Amino acid sequence: MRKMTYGQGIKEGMRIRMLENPDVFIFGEDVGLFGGCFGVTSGLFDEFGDKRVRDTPISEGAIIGAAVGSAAAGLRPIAELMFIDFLTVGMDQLVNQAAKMGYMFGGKIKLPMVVRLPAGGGVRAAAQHSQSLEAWLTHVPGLKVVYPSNPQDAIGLMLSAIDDDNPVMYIEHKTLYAVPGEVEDEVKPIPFGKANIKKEGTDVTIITYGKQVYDALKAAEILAKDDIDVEVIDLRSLYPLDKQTIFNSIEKTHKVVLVSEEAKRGAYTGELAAMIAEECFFECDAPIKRVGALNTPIPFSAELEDYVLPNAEDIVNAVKSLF
Amino acid sequence: MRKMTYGQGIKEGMRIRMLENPDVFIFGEDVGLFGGCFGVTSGLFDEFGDKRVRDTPISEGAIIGAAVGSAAAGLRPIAELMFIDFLTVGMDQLVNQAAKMGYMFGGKIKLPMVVRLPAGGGVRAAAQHSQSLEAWLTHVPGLKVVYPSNPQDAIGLMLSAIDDDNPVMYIEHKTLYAVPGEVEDEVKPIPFGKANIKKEGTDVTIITYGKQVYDALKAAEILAKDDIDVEVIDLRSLYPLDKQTIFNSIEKTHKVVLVSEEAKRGAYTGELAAMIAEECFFECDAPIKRVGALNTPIPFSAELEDYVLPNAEDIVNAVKSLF
Amino acid sequence: MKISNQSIIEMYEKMLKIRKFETKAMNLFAEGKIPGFVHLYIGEEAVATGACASLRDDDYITSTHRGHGHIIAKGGDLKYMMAELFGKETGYCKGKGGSMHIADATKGILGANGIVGAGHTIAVGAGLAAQYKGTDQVCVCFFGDASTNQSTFHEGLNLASIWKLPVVFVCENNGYGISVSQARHQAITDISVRAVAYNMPGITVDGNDVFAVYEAVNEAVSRARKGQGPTLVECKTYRWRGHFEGDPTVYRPVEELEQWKKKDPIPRMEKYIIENKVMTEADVTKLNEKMEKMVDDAVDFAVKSNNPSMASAVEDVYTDIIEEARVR
Amino acid sequence: MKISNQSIIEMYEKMLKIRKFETKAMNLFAEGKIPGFVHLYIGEEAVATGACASLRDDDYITSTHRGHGHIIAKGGDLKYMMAELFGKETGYCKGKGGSMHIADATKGILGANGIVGAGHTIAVGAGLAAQYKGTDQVCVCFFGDASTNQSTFHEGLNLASIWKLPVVFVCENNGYGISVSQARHQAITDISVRAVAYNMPGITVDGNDVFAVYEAVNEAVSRARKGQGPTLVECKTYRWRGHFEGDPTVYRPVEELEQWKKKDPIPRMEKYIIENKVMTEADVTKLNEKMEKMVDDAVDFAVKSNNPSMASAVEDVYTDIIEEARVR
Ligand SMILES: Cc1ncc(C[n+]2csc(CCOP(=O)(O)OP(=O)(O)O)c2C)c(N)n1
Ligand SMILES: Cc1ncc(C[n+]2csc(CCOP(=O)(O)OP(=O)(O)O)c2C)c(N)n1
Ligand SMILES: [Mg+2]
Ligand SMILES: [Mg+2]
Repeated sequence: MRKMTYGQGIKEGMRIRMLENPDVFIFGEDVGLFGGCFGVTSGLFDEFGDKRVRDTPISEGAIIGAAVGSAAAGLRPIAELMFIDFLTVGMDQLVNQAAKMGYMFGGKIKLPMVVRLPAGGGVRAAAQHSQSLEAWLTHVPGLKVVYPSNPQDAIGLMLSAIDDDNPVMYIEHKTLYAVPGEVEDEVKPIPFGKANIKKEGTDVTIITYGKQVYDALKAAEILAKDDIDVEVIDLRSLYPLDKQTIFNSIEKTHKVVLVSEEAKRGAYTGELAAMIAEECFFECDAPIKRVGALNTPIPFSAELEDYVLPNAEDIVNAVKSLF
Repeated sequence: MRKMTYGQGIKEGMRIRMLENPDVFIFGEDVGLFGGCFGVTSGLFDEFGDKRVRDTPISEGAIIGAAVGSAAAGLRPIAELMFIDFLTVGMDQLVNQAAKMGYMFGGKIKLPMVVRLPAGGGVRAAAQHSQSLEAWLTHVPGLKVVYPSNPQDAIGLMLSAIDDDNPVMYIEHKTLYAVPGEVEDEVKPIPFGKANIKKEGTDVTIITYGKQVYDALKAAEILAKDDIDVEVIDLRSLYPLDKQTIFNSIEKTHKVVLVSEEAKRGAYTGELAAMIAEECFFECDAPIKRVGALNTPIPFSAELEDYVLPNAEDIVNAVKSLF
Repeated sequence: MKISNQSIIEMYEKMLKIRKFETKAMNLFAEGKIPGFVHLYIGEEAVATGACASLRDDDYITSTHRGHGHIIAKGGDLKYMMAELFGKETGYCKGKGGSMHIADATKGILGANGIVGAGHTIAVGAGLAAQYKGTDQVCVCFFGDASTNQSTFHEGLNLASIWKLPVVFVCENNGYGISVSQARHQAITDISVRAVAYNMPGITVDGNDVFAVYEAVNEAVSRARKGQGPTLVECKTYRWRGHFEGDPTVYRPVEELEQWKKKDPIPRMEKYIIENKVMTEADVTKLNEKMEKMVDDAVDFAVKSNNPSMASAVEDVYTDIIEEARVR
Repeated sequence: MKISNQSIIEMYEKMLKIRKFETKAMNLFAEGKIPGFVHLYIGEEAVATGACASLRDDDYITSTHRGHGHIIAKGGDLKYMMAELFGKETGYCKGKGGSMHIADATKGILGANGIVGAGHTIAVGAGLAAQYKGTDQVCVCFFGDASTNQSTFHEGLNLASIWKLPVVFVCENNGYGISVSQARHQAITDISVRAVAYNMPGITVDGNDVFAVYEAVNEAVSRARKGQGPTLVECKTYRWRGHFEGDPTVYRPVEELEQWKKKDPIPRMEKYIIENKVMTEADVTKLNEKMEKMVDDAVDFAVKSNNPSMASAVEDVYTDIIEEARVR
């Protein structure tokens, strides 16, 4: 076992495949010498040089478009967007090109590309640098979407993302970069569509991912004092989705709370709730609860941001409302 | 009462306000002499001239950006995107600017702007010209989203959209343009957030909007033969949402089917289902069903497209599965 | 510049092939046999033909909504193209793409594209791959005049220029983006001046002169292969048909079309060929017939092909996941 | 060009005000009193100052992530600015915007902006409104060198040029986009050459010479007011600080900064002022003190102001809907 941070885990995943496969390369804004806005690629420029760790102009459309073109022509690009919020600038290349080319072309072109997307709030970066946008991405047929919560998963999901022959959206929560965790000595790819039961429990199921895994575990601790035994599921992969783990848990607990940092209206947790309400309805004996951010842009003020974003207390309240 | 088509209704709404208010103007690609790709603005160029009905270059980013800037500076622009699919190209201006400026600036700038968005499939236009993207838009705090299904609503919602001081996304289904309907002689704005009960019923509630209203009504007819009495709700306004009408109906029927043309995964119907499963759970005595398109891009072949898109038969099947 | 007779004949054959294919597509659309949007290349044949004449099978192109000509010029097979227009399972895209999305990976055709301007950055990616791998492949990016106002033109050309990528940007300036004339969509006359913004060579040629196009692109391709970076080549031409089939073209004067019809690139080349004894009139007639036959065979192939199976609707969204089907 | 002494003094005062405000913000950030991202304008004061000197209160500007200088130059109030940096309810945006989103509708300030390049098309919209209403207002659009590779630069300038909108595009070429030098983000040296692509006048000036900036923008503004359309003005300058506070600037040589510090626009103007007897040294000292006091007062105001109420979190998303609050 080794200790490393989440950010280091992401880097480790990329580095392993870059060492093995010369077709894997990284590009994005300030990913080179600067090491990326959050330092995730730091050191890789020195190790791999400017051919394989490339700074781009501020042209998100061209970044994703070039990822599409180079993947179609046989490379395995890893594109970094500095913030997921800038997806809006390269959305066409992602949604109308990357996601649809395989299908539109009858399966005759494949696009092995990874897009790294630092997401989430909590760093006082205000409305245009703090969004959670996984709901948009999971709604797009043709994209896979993963969201690691810890260093071990960061590595394993990155390996699978690079190995995948489809466009993979790799979302990272920016408050987690410095969070440490244990990593097995021998790392292996984590297959997509396998959730991780972080804590077993019998009374209620909390389904979440990314940063909110920590909030959920904290909530579980608090709730344990009230003798509520919580099961916490870290989805890790939003699409493909591990429905079986979800259903198994709900068949046991009969209560479910869905947690994400997204603006609640239209959140990916809505898709999860809908899926459960359609496919697992009779196993639920209480309303399907959702915890999310308020339906506002993310405000700058620390007090306001903390109020708008969900936290452990909100999860505790949601769970308690079911008993 | 008069008869007109859906497309004419949209035009009528714009025309009424253009006659009254010189600050209202239309711009977009080929909206002038050409009359718009679907003919919706035809005649307005002759009537109002090239100052108020403006052709733009193919620059969706600049179109939405200029709508933002001109609205902030006191005009009331109506921007037409030729297809909703091209939102991807102007997504930043919409999501990071239009939707957030009011909030980011502490409410001190208002943005009275309408974006017209022809959506949906059925015209063999394939993957990049057939999407339904309301789920993205309803997920963005700061946007209002409406979706008329008939000429009367097209007018009334357009009047309200132009009158609104916030960015309003006005989605139009392209297979409805030529569909006729009755319109009252005296038209008035239809307030946002008021759903329309198209057919009362006691056994099951179908909630939908846009083109699927017609499918739902057809399904209701078929189901009537099996003695299933369907209530059909046309939401008209996706945000703000008329929760009360939804709850009232479910309290009566205790069964609900949600229908839209979106790729089902991540659809706006998921938000509706989640909201019901959270706020109205104990009124439901059956799984909350959703009908949508398959989770694929829209294929070109007529047979495949018809298979991928939802129809009345799918609604019938979904309803029957609840009994 | 000396062009071999064989090259000339090949180019002439391609131009004919495009013209005949497009004319057939026009008629089939009018008869209601092809659904959806169809954007025809009639009148612009010299551009795709001249531009692709310097390319190898392993070179790339990106195309547009008006893609048939590019695909034929790059070696696309009429049968699979026609079957795709009909939405048949034998089509290039198994019927899932249609006219606007034909691709052929084996010929480096990275797809027609329904999004105006999408090719610009995809081409940059393909050029990057060639440079990265150290091959001497190039990518020709086709696009219309009106697309040069789209975001991607700017970002794509900028990136190609700073990385010196082997991309040739071929602008088909047919004077219009749908109904909007060039004068109304940009304040310049020669789009090649935009190359200045990227410190890239830019040149304008007569797009109805296949040799002029060939020469300009050929030079750009050689420079690209040698690692000397991208070029912008503007080819002035005209589309004879409406923007899409069904467009009544109220926005342009009839005389304008008439003027341009006089500059039809095909008789112009025919004249050259006969005057310079590259082919006899009889050869020309025979080649015309051959191309017509080829198009007829393609239609035949398309008509006889099956519709795609419903099962195929949920395939190819991913390489490894088959999406849930529908019970109907 | 003759500039009145009063104008000169006003410009000098603005430059000082910006420098003092930014220096204070720098210190406050270092002390942990200001959260989030802070991008400082130190070293570039002459650009915003010279560019805004020809503007009226009812003219518009669009700004960037590095916006403090623009806002001060356009007449923003230090108190509300500082309160916003602190996230207080008295701030320009009630604490919801922060450094990157300061706006003041009453002064035509359409907002700092966290999205690189977003201002380009918003400015076009403001210019359109002025032209549409037949006023002679103009909009000055500020942006950095690296933003000129963003999609919006291209689309914005193209639209402004074909519609002859009263927009002045002021590029602050400080040589870098974060860590990427201009030579690595574009293949040109003078960004003003990009004006050619839009058939728009383009000019490059010394951005550390407030008079040069003033003259160039003044001329552009007059032309815009007269309906003669947009201009691209490039101002070469340098940012002294890192991209944001906390950036160790490993990507640039220390000597480069030292060289540029010698070209500090403020002493340079001071020299002119004293040599030309526009002000005495004593006046200059007094003005410096006055500006410092103003900044201190602003900090005082900010510190004493209240945090926003939780209720305000769900306000202003819409003009007419208050979103659901949270029970916590
Ligand atoms: C992003 C986007 N905007 C608008 C359209 C609609 N559209 C399709 S083709 C076209 C005109 C293209 O003009 P040009 O680039 O000159 O090519 P041409 O059709 O003349 O060959 C437009 C506006 C589109 N497909 N994609
Ligand atoms: C669309 C977008 N991409 C990337 C960023 C991250 N970012 C913020 S400022 C900046 C550099 C901007 O450089 P320039 O335009 O030259 O302005 P300067 O910072 O030098 O004043 C970058 C890359 C962003 N905010 N928005
Ligand atoms: Mg054209
Ligand atoms: Mg800069």
